Amino acid sequence: MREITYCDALNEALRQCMQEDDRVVVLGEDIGCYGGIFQVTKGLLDEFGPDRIVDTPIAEAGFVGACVGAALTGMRPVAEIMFIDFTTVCMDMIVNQMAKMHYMFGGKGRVPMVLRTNIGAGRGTAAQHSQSFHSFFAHMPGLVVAAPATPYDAKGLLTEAIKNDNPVIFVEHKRLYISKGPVPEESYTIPFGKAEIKREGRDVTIVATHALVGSALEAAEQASKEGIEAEVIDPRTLSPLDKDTILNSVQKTGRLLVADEDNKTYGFAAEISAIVAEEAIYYLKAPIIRNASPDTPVPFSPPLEKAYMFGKEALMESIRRLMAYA
Amino acid sequence: MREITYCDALNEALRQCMQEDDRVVVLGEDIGCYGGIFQVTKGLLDEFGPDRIVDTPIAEAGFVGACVGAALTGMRPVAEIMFIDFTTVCMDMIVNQMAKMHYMFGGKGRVPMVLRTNIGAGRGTAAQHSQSFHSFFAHMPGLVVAAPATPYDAKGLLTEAIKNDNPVIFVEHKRLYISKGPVPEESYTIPFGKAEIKREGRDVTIVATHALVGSALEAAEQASKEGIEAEVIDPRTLSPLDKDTILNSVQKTGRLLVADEDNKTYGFAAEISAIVAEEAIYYLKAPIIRNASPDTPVPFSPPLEKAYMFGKEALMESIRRLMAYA
Amino acid sequence: MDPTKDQLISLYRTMQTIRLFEERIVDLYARGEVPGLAHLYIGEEAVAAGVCAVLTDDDYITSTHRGHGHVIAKGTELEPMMAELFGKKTGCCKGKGGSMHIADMDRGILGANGIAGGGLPIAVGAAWSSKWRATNQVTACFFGDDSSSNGTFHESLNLASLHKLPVVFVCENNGYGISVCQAKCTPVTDVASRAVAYEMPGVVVDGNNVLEVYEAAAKAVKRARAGEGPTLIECKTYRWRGHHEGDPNQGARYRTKEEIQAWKEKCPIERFRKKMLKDRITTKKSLGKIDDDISEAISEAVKFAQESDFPAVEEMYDDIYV
Amino acid sequence: MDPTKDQLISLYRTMQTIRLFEERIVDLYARGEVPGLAHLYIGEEAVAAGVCAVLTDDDYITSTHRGHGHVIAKGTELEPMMAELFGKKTGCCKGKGGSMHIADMDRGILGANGIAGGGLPIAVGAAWSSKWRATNQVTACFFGDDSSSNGTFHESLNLASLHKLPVVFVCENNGYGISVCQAKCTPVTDVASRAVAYEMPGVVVDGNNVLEVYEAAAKAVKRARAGEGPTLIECKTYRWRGHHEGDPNQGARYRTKEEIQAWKEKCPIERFRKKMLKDRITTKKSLGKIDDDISEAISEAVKFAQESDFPAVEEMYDDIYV
Ligand SMILES: Cc1ncc(C[n+]2csc(CCOP(=O)(O)OP(=O)(O)O)c2C)c(N)n1
Ligand SMILES: Cc1ncc(C[n+]2csc(CCOP(=O)(O)OP(=O)(O)O)c2C)c(N)n1
Ligand SMILES: [Mg+2]
Ligand SMILES: [Mg+2]
Repeated sequence: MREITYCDALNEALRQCMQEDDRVVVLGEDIGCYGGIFQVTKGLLDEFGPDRIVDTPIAEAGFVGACVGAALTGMRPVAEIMFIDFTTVCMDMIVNQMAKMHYMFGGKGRVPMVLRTNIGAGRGTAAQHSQSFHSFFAHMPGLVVAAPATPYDAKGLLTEAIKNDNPVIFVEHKRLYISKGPVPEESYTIPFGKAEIKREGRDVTIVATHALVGSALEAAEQASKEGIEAEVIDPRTLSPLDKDTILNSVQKTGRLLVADEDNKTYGFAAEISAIVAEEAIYYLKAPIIRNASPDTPVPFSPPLEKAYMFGKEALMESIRRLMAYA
Repeated sequence: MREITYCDALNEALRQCMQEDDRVVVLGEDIGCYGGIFQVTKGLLDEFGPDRIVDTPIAEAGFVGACVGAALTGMRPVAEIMFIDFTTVCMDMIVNQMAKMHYMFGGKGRVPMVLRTNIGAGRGTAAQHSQSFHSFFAHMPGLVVAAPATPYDAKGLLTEAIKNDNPVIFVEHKRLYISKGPVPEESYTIPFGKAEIKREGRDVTIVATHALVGSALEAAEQASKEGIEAEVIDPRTLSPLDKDTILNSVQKTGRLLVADEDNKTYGFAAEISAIVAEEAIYYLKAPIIRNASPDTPVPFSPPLEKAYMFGKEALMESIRRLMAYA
Repeated sequence: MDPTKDQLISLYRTMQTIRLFEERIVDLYARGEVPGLAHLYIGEEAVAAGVCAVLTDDDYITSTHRGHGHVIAKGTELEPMMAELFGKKTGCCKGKGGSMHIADMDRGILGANGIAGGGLPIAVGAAWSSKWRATNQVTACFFGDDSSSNGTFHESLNLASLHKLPVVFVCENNGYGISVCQAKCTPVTDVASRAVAYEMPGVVVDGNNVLEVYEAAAKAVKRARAGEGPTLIECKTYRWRGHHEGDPNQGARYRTKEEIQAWKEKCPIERFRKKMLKDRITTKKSLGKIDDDISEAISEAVKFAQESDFPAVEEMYDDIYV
Repeated sequence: MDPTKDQLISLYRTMQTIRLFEERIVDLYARGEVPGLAHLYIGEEAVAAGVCAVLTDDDYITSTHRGHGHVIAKGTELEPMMAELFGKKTGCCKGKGGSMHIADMDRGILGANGIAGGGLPIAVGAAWSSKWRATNQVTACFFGDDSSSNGTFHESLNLASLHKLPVVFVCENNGYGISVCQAKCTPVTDVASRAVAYEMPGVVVDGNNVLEVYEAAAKAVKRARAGEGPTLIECKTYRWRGHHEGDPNQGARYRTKEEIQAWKEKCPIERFRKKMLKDRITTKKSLGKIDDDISEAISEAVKFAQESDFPAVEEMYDDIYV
């Protein structure tokens, strides 16, 4: 299969959905001739014109709220928020409107919209452009939260997000935009709430998200050389969350490592840990380890930012720690 | 000792701090002649005048941001956000400014401000006035998050919050405003990051917050009649979190129940569970149970809202479930 | 554009329905049958009635926490509406929304909103949607004077004007936030004066004169349908009761009795009634008949609501997702 | 209020320091010595220089993502500033903030800000603070044209005017958001025209004419210090380079070469230099000496930054809390 980047996979999903359905429009800052700050909307303005690819002013509450109103009335808008950090300026529209209308209205209105954004440190952009607080959205009943880790998943999940009748927070990852992988040319969807076992293994379960899926796979390869077989599970959507796949795996391996880039305390990893502590604790042979970002704002200075981030090495260390328990 | 309400205890803390320190000012909607929607600022306008008790328009980003700027430049402002639900309209000022400035500026600026707000369902005010998403703030590095459960703690924690040099999200609880308890007349502080063991017990640890501290104590009384001794721990601040007190208790009891009103999934309770699963799993005799709010927006209809809430009964059931493990 | 006789009577009926409905809520709230927060519209009826009279069934509105008037004026039946306020399964939102979240998709009512200023961006989106879908629909966006201090006002009016969207912004200026009077919220006297900052027309009307509201709204809707963009209409009015039922002494903590009394004398319904009689549009008797019919309909709605079931507890988990 | 000869020379020095500093950053960024996002101010120097020239050391400013010019004009030393851009321990923020978060409490610089529009409420608070503390301080609040589309603009100008706070809002209108031109952001031509919506004076000045900026700022600061409230000053200017270093072809994706060239011909420094020479305020030689001094100071700052240590990895955990 042809290989394309995560960025191009997203672009293709948008393009195909827009070709197929006039109701799909995209709103955001610099998504037109600029092609989006990360080039995800490149070329779409030329193909679909400024009525459907709408460059907006810096008025996130305004245009995300407009997406809510448009979605309620028959459109399928996609909003781009340049960095997840900026969802804070339109948080009411997300949390109190987009997420809750269907429920508050007794199931009578629908908000089929997608809010695309991205997480991740590593570009030297400091504390207000590098955050990863996706778990907050997953915590909000009413929102679907997608978290693609590969170009294949990026395209399939975004297509599903656009076609799905629920409001979706679509959380991309900055460092993944340039990663490459096989992606079918035709349109396809990946269902929400279905984790993927990216690698099977009997000794330790790694639940990983976003860029850490890749790190987990690398760590698993190395562990394999040491005779340890790690199973790598990518939830793909954080809400709905495919608990069963995780619980089944833990029942098999008896060891759990959660790897996610949100800050550790009160973050994504805590929930995975808590589910297992609640529903599968008797299968555990070891404590549950979380590899997550430190509880600090993201520092600017290159060596500090580097220390803030983690990957294969940290996961290997955790795997070894877990295997130290009989 | 004299008994006063949680509301009056907060009022007294504000009054005493304002008497003591000119730099303390309060900003919010309807905090003047109206005395605050929950009467926490009653009488303060008369005593301190409209320059220090400032009624604001509905411009939360504006006035919370103004508090950040004022705090940076030598004031000690207190903002009142009428319901935690409305922190979404000023989330950037909280998450990207208030929480991060001290860090981003390399420790050189300080933001000694308090943002008071409240959580809790039970007043028939539906999905946009009843939320409890305090864990999000606790998840944000840089913020202190206080969660008083009694009038005594309310006064002592608020006084500390105002005198402390860190930015504090002060999370009150709607149903507790009218609860009464002993409160000293003189000013006092309660340090951040020190949990209180509200009841000692050897069989099961209950980590409870806000109104659930009371429910946990009631449940503990009842359990005691059944020969079960529950230890009830109130963290009092969710960040910093007093892990040691919790871990020590679990090492003693071997059983953990977490009771908190945030939505269950990705909420407060998950973190407590994860800490124990990471650091004290070998002491556990049973799975870790979380009693938290269901993962739904808060419904309006009285019977649904009632079903949404939980208290002593639900905790008793969990205690019994935990005790079923040898 | 002058309203016909039927339209005049219909304006009266709408206002009176709102008034009598709200008066019944006062009673039901006091008895505990209507729980939660009920923000009543008494005194402001001319605004909703005048604006919604120039809208079609297909047009949209966004409403506020003080939304009963808008919903009635836009045509929702009283029974599901009342049932919603009771939290019953037969309510517009199956009891899940209550007063602050009444919505009726079939009549283009995109929801009351518990967030002050929350409706403005949503209205912009609905208007944008009709532009995208190339329909002729207009969206009327109601919001309060104090809500206009919120950032959403600025972002929404800017976007709507920039894209010439078919939306009519209707500021219901009743002089207060909850307890905070306008002078403590903003240095401007007329919210409508801010329209210039968005290059859109801004008009101030007597919000207690239903014909003035009607006329301004008709003009704005015409402009919107013609693709010429949004208008900001400010309706000066007053709420007679407290911010919500339960606000001590009907808000006398922050308003003088004289002020309240003075506004009661400008009752929009009474004024309109007198005018209609003077202009011989109708008779006292006919109006009496209308009033009786409305009262009866409301009583039926109350009965309907009372007799309806509450939702089953399990329904709490429905409708979180589609 | 006319600037003295020394003041004129000082204006030149400030502008030229900004220009040469930024030009050095172009090079350092290209070499990878300055990481992250560097939003350069080249072309807009007259705004920061003109405004900060009328501020005292005690006055405050809030800055933006494009903040180097403000910080230099407000008097931060070049060495810690450069070190901060390198992420070094000797930087103003110990390397933790970088370009988008430079702050200097000792000089009243309340931080650059990575959030567009994020500085406005903070400026309001600083101004409120000086009112509360009964000092004579004024706050100057810099923000871009596109940032004025954000709700914080509305909330902040409303609050500042309502409470007559000593703040000067300085809109740096360079015609673009990142790639989106003003006409796609707002229907108004002059951001300053929005001042009427807040009952404050609004003025448009040639932002490439440092004396015009200076004069408008002096007037606004005087007004603010007199307790008469805020002013909105819009400075029409242009950024010569891309939105940030790394923006392909200096933003030629969305701007024509002709447009860029036309603005370069209006270079604020060149114009001022010519005027000073014509008015015989100074000589070419003196200016050359100033330029040389600046270049040398910048070289020293670079050397300082290069030779400074990075923070130790453990310092990541410092400064989260006091
Ligand atoms: C964002 C937000 N802040 C505060 C509130 C609390 N609140 C509810 S109604 C109200 C006053 C609204 O005043 P106005 O917009 O004039 O409408 P009115 O009630 O007068 O009709 C306030 C402050 C809210 N609902 N939402
Ligand atoms: C809330 C928010 N939205 C979007 C951005 C991304 N962004 C950074 S700068 C910028 C354009 C700012 O334009 P303007 O205010 O005119 O300032 P300029 O860059 O032209 O100096 C944008 C959209 C941001 N930083 N913050
Ligand atoms: Mg009002
Ligand atoms: Mg600009």
